[in-house]
Amino acid sequence: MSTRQLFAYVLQLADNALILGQRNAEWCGHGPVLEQDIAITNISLDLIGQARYLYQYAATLYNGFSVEEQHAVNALLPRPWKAFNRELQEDDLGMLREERQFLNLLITELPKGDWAQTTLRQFFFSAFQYLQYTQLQNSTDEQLAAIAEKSLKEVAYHLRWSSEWVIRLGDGTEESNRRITAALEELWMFTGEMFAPVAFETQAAQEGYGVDVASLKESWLNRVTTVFEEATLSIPKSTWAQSGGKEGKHTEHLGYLLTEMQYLQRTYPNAVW
Amino acid sequence: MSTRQLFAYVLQLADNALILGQRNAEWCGHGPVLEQDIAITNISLDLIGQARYLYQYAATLYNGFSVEEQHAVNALLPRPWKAFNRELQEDDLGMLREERQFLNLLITELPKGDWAQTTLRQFFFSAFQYLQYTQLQNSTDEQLAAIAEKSLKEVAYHLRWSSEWVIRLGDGTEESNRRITAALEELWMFTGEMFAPVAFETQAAQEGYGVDVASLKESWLNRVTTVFEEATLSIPKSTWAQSGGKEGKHTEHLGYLLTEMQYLQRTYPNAVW
Amino acid sequence: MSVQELEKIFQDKIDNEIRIEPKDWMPEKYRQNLIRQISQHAHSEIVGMLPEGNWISRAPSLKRKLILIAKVQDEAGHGLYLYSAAETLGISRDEMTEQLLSGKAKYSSIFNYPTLTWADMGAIGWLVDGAAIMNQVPLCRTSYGPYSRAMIRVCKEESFHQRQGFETLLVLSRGNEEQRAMVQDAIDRWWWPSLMMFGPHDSESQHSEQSMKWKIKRFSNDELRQRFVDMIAEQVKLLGMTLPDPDLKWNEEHKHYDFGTINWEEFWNVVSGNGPCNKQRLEARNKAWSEGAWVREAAVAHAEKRAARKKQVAA
Amino acid sequence: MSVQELEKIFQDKIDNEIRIEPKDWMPEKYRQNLIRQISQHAHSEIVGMLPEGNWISRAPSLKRKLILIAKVQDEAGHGLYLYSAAETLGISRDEMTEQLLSGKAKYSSIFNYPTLTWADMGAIGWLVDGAAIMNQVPLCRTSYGPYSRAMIRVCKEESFHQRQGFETLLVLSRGNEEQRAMVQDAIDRWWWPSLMMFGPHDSESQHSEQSMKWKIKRFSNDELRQRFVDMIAEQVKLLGMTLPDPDLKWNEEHKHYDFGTINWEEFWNVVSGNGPCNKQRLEARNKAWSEGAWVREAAVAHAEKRAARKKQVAA
Repeated sequence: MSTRQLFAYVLQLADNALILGQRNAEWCGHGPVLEQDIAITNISLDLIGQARYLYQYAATLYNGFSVEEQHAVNALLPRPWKAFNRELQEDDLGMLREERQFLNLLITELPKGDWAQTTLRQFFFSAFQYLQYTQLQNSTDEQLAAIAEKSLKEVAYHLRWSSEWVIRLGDGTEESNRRITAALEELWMFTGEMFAPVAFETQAAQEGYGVDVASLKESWLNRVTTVFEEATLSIPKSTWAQSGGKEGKHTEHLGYLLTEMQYLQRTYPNAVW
Repeated sequence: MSTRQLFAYVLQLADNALILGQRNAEWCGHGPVLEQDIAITNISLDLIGQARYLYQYAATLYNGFSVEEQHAVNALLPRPWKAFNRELQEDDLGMLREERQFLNLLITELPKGDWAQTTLRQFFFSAFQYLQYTQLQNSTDEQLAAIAEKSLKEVAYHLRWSSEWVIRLGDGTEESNRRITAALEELWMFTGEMFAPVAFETQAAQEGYGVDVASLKESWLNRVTTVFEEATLSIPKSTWAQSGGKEGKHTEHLGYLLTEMQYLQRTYPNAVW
Repeated sequence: MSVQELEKIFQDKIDNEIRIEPKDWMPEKYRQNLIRQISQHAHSEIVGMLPEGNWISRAPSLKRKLILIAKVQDEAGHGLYLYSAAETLGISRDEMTEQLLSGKAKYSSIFNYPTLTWADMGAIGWLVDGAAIMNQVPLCRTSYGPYSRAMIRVCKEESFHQRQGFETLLVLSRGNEEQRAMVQDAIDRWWWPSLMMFGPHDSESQHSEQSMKWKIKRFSNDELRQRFVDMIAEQVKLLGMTLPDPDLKWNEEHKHYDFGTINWEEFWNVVSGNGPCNKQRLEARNKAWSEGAWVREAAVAHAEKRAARKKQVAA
Repeated sequence: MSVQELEKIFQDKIDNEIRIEPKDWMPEKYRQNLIRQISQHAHSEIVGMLPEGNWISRAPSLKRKLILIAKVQDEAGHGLYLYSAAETLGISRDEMTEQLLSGKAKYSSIFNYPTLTWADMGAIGWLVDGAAIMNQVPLCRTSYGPYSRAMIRVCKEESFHQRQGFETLLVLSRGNEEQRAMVQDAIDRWWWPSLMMFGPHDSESQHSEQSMKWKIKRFSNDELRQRFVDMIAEQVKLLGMTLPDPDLKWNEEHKHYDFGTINWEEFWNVVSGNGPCNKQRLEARNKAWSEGAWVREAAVAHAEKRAARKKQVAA
C-alpha cells in the first residue's frame, strides 16, 4: 500500500471537515434565530471533531512511517514543525500547513454567505459526505472505517437538517426562493469537484481503503433531485466544474480563513495551549 | 532625556500612520468612483510612507541605545526579533509587534465603514495630525522635526480633501447627510483620546521633543466647527471619550487587522522580501 | 377572594419555600420584576456570546476551538431556557428581543468590554462566569418555579465553564513568558469589571429589598461580592498571578479579604452606554436579527404551506 | 464629399502614419472597433486591480506594501486615461461602466485567475504585465491619436511594473526554500494563462485583418506570443526557475523557442465566464459601484447647491 497516498487521503478528509467547520462557526452568535444558531454550531462542532480524529490518525500514521515514507510526504508537512524536534501532532496538521498544502474541496472554503448559501452548501456537502462515509465504513483501513462509522450518525443529521432548510427556503417566500436560487447559481459549479478523483483518491479506491468518488455521483444527483423537487428548485444545466482544491489550488478565500485560524500557532510556535 | 519615552513617542506616531494607512488601503480597487479610489489610496501611501520614516527612526534610536536603555524598552520590542540576532529594522516594529504593544489611537483602527465613516475619520485625524505636526516641526529632536516638516504638505492635502468630503456629504443629499450623521455618532467618542496625553506624551511635551496634545484641542474644535457649519452638521454634546489605544488597550478590531497585516512576517520569520 | 387574601396566600407560599408556578396568582409587581430580571439574564447570555465568539476563528488549537464553540453554544442554550421561563409570565420572546435590540432592556455590562487576547477566554470563564455563578446559585432556590428550574440547569453548566476557564489560565500560566504575561494582563483588565457585576453597593441598589422579601434574591450585592473576592483571592495564587488591587489583603478580624474602591464612575458610564463595546454589541445583535428576518419569514411561510397541504389531503 | 472619398482620405492618413483625431471623419466600424478595444482595455485595468489588491493587506513588508499599493493605483490611473480616450469617440464613462458591470463588455481573462501567494504579485508583474506590454507597445503607434497618446503613458509605467515584478521574484528566488518554491509555483500557474493573453491563433482571430489595415493592430497574436516566449524563456533562467512546458526548447533553425500546445478549452471556458474568479471579480466591481452610488449622488447634489448659491450671490 502506498502510504504517501493514504496520508494525503486522510488529510483531504480532515481538511474538508475542518474548513467547513470553521466556516459554519462564523454563525455562532449571529444566527437568524436562536435554535438555528445552535443547530449550525452543532454541525460545526461535529465537523471539527471529525477533523480532529482524522488529523490524529494522520499524525499517528506519519509517526509510524519509515524514513523513506516520511520523506515521501515531505511536501505535505507543516514547515515550522520541522524545527520542533518532536512527533507530529494534530494541531501541526490543522494549524500550521500552508494554503497550498490544504486539500479541501473548494466548496468548503467559500464564504458563509447568507443563510441560503450556508444551508445549500451544507446540503451539497453532507449529501456527498453521507455517501462517501457510508462506503468508507468498508475501508480496508480499520481506522478510517471506524472514523466513518462514528461520524455517520452526525452526517445523517446534517443531511436531514440541511435538506429541510433547502426545502423551506425553496418553497418558502418569494425572497427565500430568490436567495436560494442565487446560492444555487453560485455553488453549482463547485459541486463537480467532489466526484472528480485526483491521483491519491484513485489510488485509494483501487487499494480498497478509499472511496471511488466518481461512482457516488448518481446517488448524489438522485438525492439532490428529490430534495429540489420538494423545494421547487431545478438542477442547473451547466456542467462546468471548478477544481483544484484537492491539489492545493484554492480560491482567494482560503488564504484569509487560514490567516485568522492559524494566527496564534504562527505567532507562538510550539506553545502549549 | 528619557530615551524610553522618546522611543514610545515615536512608535505612537508611527502606529497611527500605519494603522490608518492600512485601513484606507482597503478602499484600493473598491472606491465609489475612480478618481476617489486614487485619492484615498494616495492618502494611504502618504501615511504608510510616514510610518516608514518613523519606524526607521525608532529602529535607529534603539540600535544606538545603551544596554540599560535597550532593556528599558523591552516591553515594546517584537518578541520574534529577539531571536534574529541582528539590528532592529522598520519591519520588525511595524510587522511583528503584538496587539498590546501597538500604541495607535483607537480611531485609526476602526473599520473603514462606508465612505462617510472613512472621510469623517480622516478629517478628524488629519485635523489633529496637522496641528500636531505643525508643532512637531519645532521639536528639539531634529529627526522628528524633519519628519514632521516633510509630512506636513501631505497632511495639509489630507485635511483639505477630507474637509471637502465632509462638507459634500453633510450638505449633499438626504441620504449622505443621514450617513455622515451616523458616522459622527459612531466616531465622536473616539476623538477625545487625541487630546488626552498619556505618560510618554506628557514627558515628551515637557522635554520639548513632543507636542502638548491637550493644548491642540481648542484649535481642533475651531477647525471642526468651521467645516461642520458648512456641512450643516452639529458637534455632539456628549463629552465621553474612549481611551486606551496609546496604552495598548485596543478595540476588538485591531486584532484582525494585525493578523492579516502580519501574516507573512509571522509565517516566515526573518525572511527577506 | 380579595387581593389582600391572594397576596397573603402568595407570601405564605414564599415564606414556606413553596415555588410559585405560572398558573398561580401573583402580584403584578412580582411578575414585572421577574420578567425584567429573567429577560435581562437571558439577554446577557445572548450578548455574552459575542465577546467569546470573537476568538472562535482564532482559537489556538482544535481542542480549544471545540471547547470554546461548545461554551458559546451553551450560552445560547441558557438564553433559550431563560426566555422560555420568562414566557411563562406572559411575555413573548420576540417582545423581549425587541426590548434588547432597541436598547430598552439591559444586559450585563461586563460584555461591553473587548476581548483582546486568548487569555481573555480563560479570564471570562474564571472571573466573569465565576461572578455570575456567585449571583446565580442562590437563584436555584428562587421563589418562581420555572426560573429556579432553569437556573439549576444553567448553574450546572456555568460551574463547568468556570472550571474550564481556570484550567485555560492554568495551562497558560505554565506556558512561555508571553503566555504568562497574557494571563496577568487579562486578570488586570477583567478583575474590576467582574467586581462590578454584583451591582451597586447595597445602599444604592434599587430593587433589593422587595426582591429579598419575594425571595427572588437571597443575598445582597455586597455579600455576594465579598464571597467572590474571598474565593478569587485564593485561587489566583494557584496561577502564580496577582489581582490588580494594592489594597487587597486578608483581614484576620473579619475573616474576609479587604479590597479597594470600585470605580463607580466607570460602572455607570458603561451601564449608560459608554462602554468600549456597547454600540458594537447591540449592532451585532441587531444585524443578526434583521438579516435573519427573511429566514424566519420563510420558515413560517413554508410551515403554513405544509399545513394547508396536509389539510387539503385530509379533507 | 462622398463616403468613398472620405474613406480614401481616412485610409491615406493611416497609410501615411498620420494620427486620426476625434474631430476627423472616420468610418463607423473603425469607431466601434476602437470603442470596443479601448474600453475593454480600460476595464482590464480596473478589474486588474482586484487580483493584486487581494495582497495589499498582507504584503510582507512596509516597502513592498507601498510598491504594491502604488502599482494598483497606477492601474486605476491607466483606466482613467483609457476611459478618457474612449470618451473622445462619443461614449460616456458611465455607459462603458454599465457594459462592464452587466457582463456585456469583456476584460482580460487573465484576471479571472486567483492570486494565491505573495509570489503571484511578482509573477503578475513579470508575466502578465510583460505580456500586456508586448501587446501594447505597438499600440503607442496606433492610428487613433488619443489612444496612442494614452498608450505611451501606460507603456512607460507598465514596463516599470514589469521590472518591479521581476525584481520581486528575484528577491524571492534568492530567499529561503519556501520562497523559492513559491516562485516556481507562481510561474507554473501564471505561465499558460499569460500565453493565452495574446488571444486565439491568428487563424481563429475575429478582428485581426481589418484592425491591421486600420493600424489599430500592427502585429498578429501569434507573432507577439512568440516574441514573449522568446523573452521569458531567457529571463526565467536568471531566476533559476523553469517554465512548466516540457516542449519548450530553442529551435536553432527558426531562431525561436518552440513551445507546447495551449489548452484552448480552458481559454474559451474562462472567456465565457467559467474561470475561477469571473463571478467574484464582477461582483466586486458591482459592489463598489452600487455601494458608491449614494456618494456620487451626494457629490452631484452638493455641486448643484454650490452652483445655485454662487448664481444667487452673483445675481
